[in-house]
Amino acid sequence: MTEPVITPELIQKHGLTPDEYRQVKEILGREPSYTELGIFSVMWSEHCSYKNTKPLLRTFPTKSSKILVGAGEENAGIIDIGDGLAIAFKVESHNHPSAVEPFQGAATGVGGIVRDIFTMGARPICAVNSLRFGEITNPEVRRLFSGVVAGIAHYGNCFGIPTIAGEVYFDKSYEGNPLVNVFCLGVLRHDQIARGAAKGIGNPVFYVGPATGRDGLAGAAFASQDLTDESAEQQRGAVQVGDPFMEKLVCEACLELLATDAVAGIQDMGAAGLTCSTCETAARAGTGIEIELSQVPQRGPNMTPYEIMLSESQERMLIIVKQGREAEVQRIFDKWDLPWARIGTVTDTGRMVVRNHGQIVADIPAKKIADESPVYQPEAREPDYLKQVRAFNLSQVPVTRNPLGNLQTLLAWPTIASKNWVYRQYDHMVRGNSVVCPGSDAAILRIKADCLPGSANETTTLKADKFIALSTDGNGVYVYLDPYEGGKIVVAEAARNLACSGAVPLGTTDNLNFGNPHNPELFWQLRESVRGLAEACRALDAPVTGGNCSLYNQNPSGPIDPTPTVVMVGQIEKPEHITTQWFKNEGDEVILLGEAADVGDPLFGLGGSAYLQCVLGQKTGTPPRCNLAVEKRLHETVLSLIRSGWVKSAHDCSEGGLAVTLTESCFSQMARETPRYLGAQIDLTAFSSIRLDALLFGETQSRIVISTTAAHAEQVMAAARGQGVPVARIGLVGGDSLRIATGDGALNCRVADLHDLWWNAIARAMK
Amino acid sequence: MNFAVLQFPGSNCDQDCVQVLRNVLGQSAHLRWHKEKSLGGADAVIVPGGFSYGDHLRTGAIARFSPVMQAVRTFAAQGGPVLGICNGFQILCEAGLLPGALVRNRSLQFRCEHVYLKTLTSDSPFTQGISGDQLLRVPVAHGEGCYFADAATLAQLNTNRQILWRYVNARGEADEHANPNGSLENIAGVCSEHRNVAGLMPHPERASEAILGSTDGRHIFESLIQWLTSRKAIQAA
Amino acid sequence: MKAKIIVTPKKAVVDPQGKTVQQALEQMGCQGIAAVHVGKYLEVELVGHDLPAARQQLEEACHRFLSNPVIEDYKLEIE
Amino acid sequence: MKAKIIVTPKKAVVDPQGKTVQQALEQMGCQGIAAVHVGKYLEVELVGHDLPAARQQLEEACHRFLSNPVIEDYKLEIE
Ligand SMILES: Nc1ncnc2c1ncn2[C@@H]1O[C@H](COP(=O)(O)OP(=O)(O)O)[C@@H](O)[C@H]1O
Ligand SMILES: [Mg+2]
Repeated sequence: MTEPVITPELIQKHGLTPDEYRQVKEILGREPSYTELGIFSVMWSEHCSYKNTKPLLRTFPTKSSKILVGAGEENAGIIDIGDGLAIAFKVESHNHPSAVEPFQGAATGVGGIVRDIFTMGARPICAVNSLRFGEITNPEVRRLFSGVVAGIAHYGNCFGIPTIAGEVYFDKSYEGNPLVNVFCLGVLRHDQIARGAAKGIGNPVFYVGPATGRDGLAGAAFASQDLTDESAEQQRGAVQVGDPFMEKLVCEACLELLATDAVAGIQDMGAAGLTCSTCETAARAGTGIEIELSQVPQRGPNMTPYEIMLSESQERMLIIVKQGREAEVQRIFDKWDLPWARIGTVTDTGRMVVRNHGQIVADIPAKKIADESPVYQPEAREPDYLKQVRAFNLSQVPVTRNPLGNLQTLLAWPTIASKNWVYRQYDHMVRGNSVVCPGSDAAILRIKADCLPGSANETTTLKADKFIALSTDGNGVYVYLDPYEGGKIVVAEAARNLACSGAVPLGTTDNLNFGNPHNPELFWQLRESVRGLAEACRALDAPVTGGNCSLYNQNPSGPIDPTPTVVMVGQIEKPEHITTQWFKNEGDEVILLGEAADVGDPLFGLGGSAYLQCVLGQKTGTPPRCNLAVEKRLHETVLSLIRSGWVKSAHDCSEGGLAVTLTESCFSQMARETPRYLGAQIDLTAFSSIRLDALLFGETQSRIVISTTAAHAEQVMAAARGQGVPVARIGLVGGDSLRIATGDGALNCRVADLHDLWWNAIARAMK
Repeated sequence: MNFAVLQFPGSNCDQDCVQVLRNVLGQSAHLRWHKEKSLGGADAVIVPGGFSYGDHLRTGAIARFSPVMQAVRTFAAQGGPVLGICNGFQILCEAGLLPGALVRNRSLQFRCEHVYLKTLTSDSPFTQGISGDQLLRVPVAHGEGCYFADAATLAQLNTNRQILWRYVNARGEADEHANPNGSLENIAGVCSEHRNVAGLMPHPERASEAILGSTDGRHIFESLIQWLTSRKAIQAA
Repeated sequence: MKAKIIVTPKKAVVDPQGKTVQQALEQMGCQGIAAVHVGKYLEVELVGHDLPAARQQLEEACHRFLSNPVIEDYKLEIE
Repeated sequence: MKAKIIVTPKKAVVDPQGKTVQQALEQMGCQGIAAVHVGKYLEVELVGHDLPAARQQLEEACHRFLSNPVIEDYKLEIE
């Protein structure tokens, strides 16, 4: 078998610059073999090496007393949740594969992140997804949208993990380049944390899972290129097919094996497959690793070393077993009828040595390739378009004459409309811990004894059940219009959703979805938004425990809106504090915490708003500001009110402003086709100095609408004032319609009609 | 009572059932691996939900050949109560322990949501003491829950009162809107001719704790426990 | 040897997938479509040459396992 | 006229379903099975007699949505 000669073209095709190639030769002290070239190419792709983003990622706050495994250390971060328990969580993107094959692309995205979690020794107990698509009116977008949702559903449902929260935005900038960010969270005891390190010289290295095929060749490199029409066609070979059934077996078998203490190290084969898992485990342990490719189970005939090393076949794990304990691995994997093979040994050479039928095909210092990739500080320049954005003012916008019509339009706007068309396809209740299902500000999950790794036949008990809350957010339009402020809002909104549900943040995982970093304007967006994200995470005590970068998100017509998404996880102290967004009882008082509008903002919160976009067709204007000190005070206040037992419902103001928040609070889902409607009589006449459109639809930050019994209303007012939070009684819950009185007249509509617009909008668009 | 909860490769509601039986209802419950040839002296068998064998080929088609299913067959033939939930229902139909089959949802999509169930007869170990007026609010979560049986079987099911539950709306009417999957006659669950084997698509184990929003599913388990208790009493006497 | 098995839904069983495909074809502009049925196709690659034995095995497998007689019909061909 | 379309997973792509069915067949005692592939079967009943037109339409449909060219191959026969 002859290998291709390494030419400058071949090097370029592998995405390595001439400079990087020089480094490769320096590290090796010779020319690389073809297999080695492939190995360097995937390991030094942006996806694996973060070579353009590393310096930025270092600016995130990553420490807290509760963080047990921090960002970048392992496959996922781990946070203490008390009583010896911990959670592991992370988000991952699968944007490019989903653009090419939406169903499998999204499905394997879920598979990958679930593996990242059980690799840590944790039992995966919930999933979250954050999605972006072009306009839903475009049939191609609908194909991608339904394919992605079906793919996530297929994988998560079959694996048996509740997909409990998510978000979906529709915007032209994502046409042809959808974003598919998936998140998984697992739970474990502190003493169950597993490490992805090849420890123990002489320990055998096992391969577990289905055979390696040619699927997904060099997916990591594919994720680190611009998506062009051609690449879609060419790269189709890069799409893998997922098998959630296999994943379920691999997960159960690995957790069972980890309980035996026979494992020295474990790592999933994700991006860059066998390559990444071998050199990273060796690098982490400061050891070497030697593998024999002929021992690797292979699906296709005549696979080359290059193909075996770079394949991204799914559902495979690398396990470093303690010498003498091999029989346990065999017993457990045979029990689950899973293929396994012993493929190598841990060495003391510090090198990753790959042999094929005895012959060396790669021999690379593991640490050098895993940890010492090139690092760049790309050039950054403020984009020109921002001048226009900043010049936008409201003199061009006539005050609305039809606020009810506007509200109805907003409710049916796919980005705001209910996402039940999506989440009803996800099993969001499997495992029996979904306390608050999709539909409220944050999802809430119970952690009880049987969530832990280990069989249900063992009887473990916990001191007390734990409750965690999850929210994912990422308004890309704000970030486009003001990366720094937008970045702050991404985090603030996630934290606000947690606060509304009664939770205190534990940590954040972020996914940076941006365009080509070599374009200075796009890199500026990235840099500025990271500044905002980092500042907000710091201010709101939600340190970053890990994340993922997906750059090169552009399609032939241009880059996507810069879209950092975050998933924030919080903890709820007591089950009594669990709060949902919908009104509970007739006669309760409705109270607004926060300013009715930011009068310091010349656009009163309308810049970048859903109202401007969907009613006026304009995606412009400086977005609302977020004062993090104010935001933090608001969260603390709402939490203390919740703990006092005074809060019946809490819902934050986000896209669509106060009017949409109030409307959504009138709906709660009981069962199929039978929602519960609870209207409200709202009086905003006290705010008649504010422009009507800004009052109803402005997206001024740091606002929450709560409801409370009439008996507690005065206490709530006093407590909020005492904390320095602006507060106003704005109405009463009751009746079957929502009536909002303003200085410019009242709008009034049956809740059932508003609900129908909001609930069925996406289903109608998908017909 | 002692419950055996079967565990096939790909089962994923097995632990949920064990947890509810043990911790909510105070019973003894154990997972039973599909390769086992006996049921370990269980008083009742739960065939739980999930995606046994990945739902490959057809839902439930492969699981029914598992060794443990032979034991279930014998157990059922001797009158032992067997309850199949979701994928468990599909497996029991495939195994011929229950009539009919479950096919792809009419919407061609997976559906996870709460539904209302009407109990049609209290004449079964699973519905004792559940009155027809008491609607049960229980979640469904499946892609292939559309119940089908040929006309003759359907007539027989009706005559023998083997239809245990139908999907209904909040007013108790079995209309088309209340049907999440297109099942014939809104059928959500049926029992065998001898009434000791039953299956349903909804998940009672997910509606057995107040914190999860409904405790209606508990009635089904409680009915079964009561039935077992009185049978034991009779046998002892 | 290779066995080809086609499993189709019985006529009495609603076939929403068939209906959906039919509609999609019509929307694409395909004309004159009376009906669409969607079933399964299985290909079994066999070693050995004992055709009658293979046929007997597979007939049984089709009947017991590869199709569900309540809802499906099958057709087996070996070549 | 009747069109028969067989859609099968590409050989290079994993076919988890085929693998599972193969194992199940083997466990049931079927012998000599080298591989199993599971695909889809579509039958389109057509009115009219314009075979070339029908073929062209269906070829396009096969390519555009009846099969997923990224991971599947198809075979179309009209009789
Ligand atoms: N793709 C999805 N998967 C699961 N749940 C979703 C998805 N999209 C939206 N949801 C749920 O719908 C609700 C509303 O979402 P969203 O409008 O994004 O909320 P918010 O504005 O409060 O962040 C949330 O409970 C969210 O978890
Ligand atoms: Mg919210």
